[in-house]
Amino acid sequence: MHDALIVVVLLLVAAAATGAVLQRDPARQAVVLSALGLTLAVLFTVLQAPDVGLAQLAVGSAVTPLMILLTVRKVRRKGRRE
Amino acid sequence: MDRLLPLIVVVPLLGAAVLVAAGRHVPRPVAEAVAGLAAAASAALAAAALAGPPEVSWVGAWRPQDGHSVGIVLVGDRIGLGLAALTSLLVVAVLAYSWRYFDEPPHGHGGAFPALVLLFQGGMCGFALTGDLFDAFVFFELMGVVGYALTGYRVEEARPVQGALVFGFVNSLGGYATLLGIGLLYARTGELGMAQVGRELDQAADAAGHGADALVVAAFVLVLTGLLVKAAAVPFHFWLPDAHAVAPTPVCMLLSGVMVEMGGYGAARVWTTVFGGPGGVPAAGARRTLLVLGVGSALVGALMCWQQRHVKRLLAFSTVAHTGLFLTGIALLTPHGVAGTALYVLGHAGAKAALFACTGILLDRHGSVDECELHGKGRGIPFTGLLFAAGGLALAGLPPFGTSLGKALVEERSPWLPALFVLVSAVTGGAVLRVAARVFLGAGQAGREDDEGPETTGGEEEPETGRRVRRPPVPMVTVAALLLAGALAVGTVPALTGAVSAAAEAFTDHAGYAAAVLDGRPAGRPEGPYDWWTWTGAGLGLLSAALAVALAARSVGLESRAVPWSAPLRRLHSGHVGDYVAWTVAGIGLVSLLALW
Amino acid sequence: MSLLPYLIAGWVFLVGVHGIATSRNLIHAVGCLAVTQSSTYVLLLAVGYRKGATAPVFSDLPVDAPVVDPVVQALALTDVVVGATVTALLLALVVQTAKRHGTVDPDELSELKG
Amino acid sequence: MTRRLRLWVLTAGLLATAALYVAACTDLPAFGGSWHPYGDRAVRAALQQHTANAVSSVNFDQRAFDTLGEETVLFSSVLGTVVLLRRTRGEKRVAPGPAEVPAALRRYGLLVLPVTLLIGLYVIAHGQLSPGGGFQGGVVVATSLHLLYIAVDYKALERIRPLGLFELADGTGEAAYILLGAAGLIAGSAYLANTLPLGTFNTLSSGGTVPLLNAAVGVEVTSAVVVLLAHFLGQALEIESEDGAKDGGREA
Repeated sequence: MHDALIVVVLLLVAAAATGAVLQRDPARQAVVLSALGLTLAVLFTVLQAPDVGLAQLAVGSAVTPLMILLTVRKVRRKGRRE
Repeated sequence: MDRLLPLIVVVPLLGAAVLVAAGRHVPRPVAEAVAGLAAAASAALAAAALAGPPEVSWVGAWRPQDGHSVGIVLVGDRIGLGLAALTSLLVVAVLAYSWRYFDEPPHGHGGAFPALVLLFQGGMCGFALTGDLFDAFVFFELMGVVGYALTGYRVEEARPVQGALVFGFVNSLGGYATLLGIGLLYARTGELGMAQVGRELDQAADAAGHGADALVVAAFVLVLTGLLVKAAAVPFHFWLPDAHAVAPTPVCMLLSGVMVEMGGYGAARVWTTVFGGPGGVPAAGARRTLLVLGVGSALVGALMCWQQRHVKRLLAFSTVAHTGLFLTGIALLTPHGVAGTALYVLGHAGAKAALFACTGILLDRHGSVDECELHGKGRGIPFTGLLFAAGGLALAGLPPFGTSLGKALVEERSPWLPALFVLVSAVTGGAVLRVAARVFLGAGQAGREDDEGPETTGGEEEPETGRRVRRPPVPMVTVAALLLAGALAVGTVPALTGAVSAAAEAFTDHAGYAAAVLDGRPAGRPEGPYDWWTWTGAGLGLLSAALAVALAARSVGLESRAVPWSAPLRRLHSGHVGDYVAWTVAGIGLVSLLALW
Repeated sequence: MSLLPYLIAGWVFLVGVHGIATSRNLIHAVGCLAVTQSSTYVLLLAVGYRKGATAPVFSDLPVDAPVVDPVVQALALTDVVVGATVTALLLALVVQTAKRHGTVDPDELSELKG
Repeated sequence: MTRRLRLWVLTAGLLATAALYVAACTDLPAFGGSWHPYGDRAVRAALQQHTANAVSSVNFDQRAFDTLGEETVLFSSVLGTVVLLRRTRGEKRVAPGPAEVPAALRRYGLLVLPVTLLIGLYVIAHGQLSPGGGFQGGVVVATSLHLLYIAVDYKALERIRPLGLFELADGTGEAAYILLGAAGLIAGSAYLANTLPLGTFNTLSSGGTVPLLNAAVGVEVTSAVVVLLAHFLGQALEIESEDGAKDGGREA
């Protein structure tokens, strides 16, 4: 049962990673990255690594996408005003 | 003394923390004095440790029991410690050079530049001293992160941000490959210390009755990838000229003088301690890998160096060429090869840093680092010109510079090596001498725009001193002169060669390293007889220097520096992140082929 | 099953590298670098996993309970921090690139070549 | 290099790397095996040091030097970001106006903020006992403060975020970690040695220097993330070029 769960979450991670690469629009990519962070956090929890899962949840699905979105906003704002 | 080894790493870090915490309230001269003190204290600690017997320091007092520990070890072997000392001394020189540098430090962060330099120092010293693979990765990343920030420091200009970005992508990617390799090694051996992993690999091979399997080879290739990116070996080298051409001059002195060499050191260290035993990769495969990449870098670097007009970029390509020679020396895998390379690195650090220092003076005086634009403009500063030419001769291998002695010790090991070493030294030294003749003597023609291929010009650069200087500032010239004097001392003090030769014996001893780290049997060796100058070595040095002068003299009169058949090679240096990343993975493939064959 | 986690780590690494090399937008490329790095967490934790064991936290466990390897978890934690910091610095450089070059398309950056 | 050539080089490299890696995987020990020599030693050492969370014991005691490096990487990248995202010549700060926030969102945000903050502080404080610690808690605390930006507006966030203070705390956290390490030297043992009394297993004060180093990391991470996000927010919301048309650059 546990093994099957691990397999499912692993496949989700691979899918999210592939999706994050294929999504070429950076703002949408940030959302997919956030989802990748979430699936990784679940994977780590399933692999009995709650410490890492917690860190991944805070960084991978919150701080990193937030920084990407702020960068997108800055770059777009500049582009609009030109 | 062994307990104090970690202080070499943490004293600069503490200095940086203090500078940031007090940043808003400390006047600039105080901040710069604090930075200088921290850097000098670390240099003094490294020198004191070098004076004592070789020791190891288990951080947190987690000493090994039955050859196993849960802690991290710092290893005070002569080569690593010597590299830490070189780094610290160079940082002191750089801080002196950049005294009152940059008129506009970031608002409210007057100490930001010296703080970053101290963090860079801490990262490099940590990398040189650690005996743990994962700890080495952490310090690798520290060097990287600080390196990107320092490279992009002049954000007002277009090029620095592009160069720093390329540097960041390629180096980070290399670092992650290294980490994957470390993960594979951990899965196989259940250890992270270099000595422990090496021992476990040997025991596993003993038990299985055969040598390296695919896992060990893959780990070797992946771990080496990050280190070769740092060492800028072809085809991992593309980031280096882009980063070095745009970084502030004092940062270039550190990047070219020691950081790139750290990559070569790391490769040699990992090879001898982890993969050098019966359980590691076959010596033939490893040797072939470093030799092919080393020779390739030397030739590509020299060819590209010759064709540059952007002086910093020219010096950057000469670093690629010389690092290629270092890798070739390491590939010999003998104490002689390592000793020669170590001396070569010492001499090169002094000469290359001095050359960048002189280029910085030109930049601050004329707002340009372009060979054609600067034609004849250096006539008023003959002493700087003299130093620049001396640096060129040192690169060309003129005895008795340390570069020449190191080159001589390596090339005597094989019949075909002298040809490569003489050629590369003559071309890179000749390119520098050509610039010296044109800029400081006004010789020949100014040269012209190049129609043969893409190129980077060096005009319209912002002086780093805020406004242009008329006379070269005394600290800058003094630092350049002292650095060259250091390069000269490396080749003329016999005691140094003796110490380096003994250190190289210990460095290449796979089992001896593990015994020193894990069983507490320091590999202190009496200094035996060692090689020094020979007539052949000095003669080959004179030959390459004479060839360099001849090349320079012949080319000052020519209009174009371009070598037409190399245009496709020049186009490959495109400044494109995607291209460089593609070459990096292709490099992983190439290294695996070479290691397996 | 016994190899799947390792292979997934490899897939994530390669797909991330492919993304960086073919990216037309530097912000997207930084995101792909973050993907590449997540492969290292997956590999490390997969290497340290032990079937039927629990997390290495002994607050409410008997001290002889089987637990998974805590060392790789410490390494992965360090790795997470390193990844976030590299992302931050590269994004800062992308912001400045957009200002100085007026574009974030790597194909249009042409200041350094030859 | 043309896109076509790049794709060829890339594909060749990826295929070779994949082949190498897959071959290595077949030699790896099977997933979930029970052979973890370093892990087993680390668990024994953690229990011997009265640290219930073995991961914290590895992070702040056995391999505390790694964590020093990691904190320094974070510290450096914050300093680097401050330098890279500084306001340059030809740029000015424009205060963004107050934002209209739906009342429901405001109530929700203001309710969640203190809860998240408390969770973060709890996670920091219990680092040696339960999953989490200075790093995870620090990120949560720093992120929770930014809920104020979502719930109210940027001005409100700026009021509770005196940057100078957070920069001071950033440097202080880093310095505290380094000096706590030196305490081991002064006590006559090695750098970063755990020389304090180990306390009673499974209590807040157990683990010797572990809770102290954990707290130093908590302070550093909280302030580092706050400063980091502040500079990205500043670029995205406040900093504009002075001529209003272009941001400095080559033309300026």
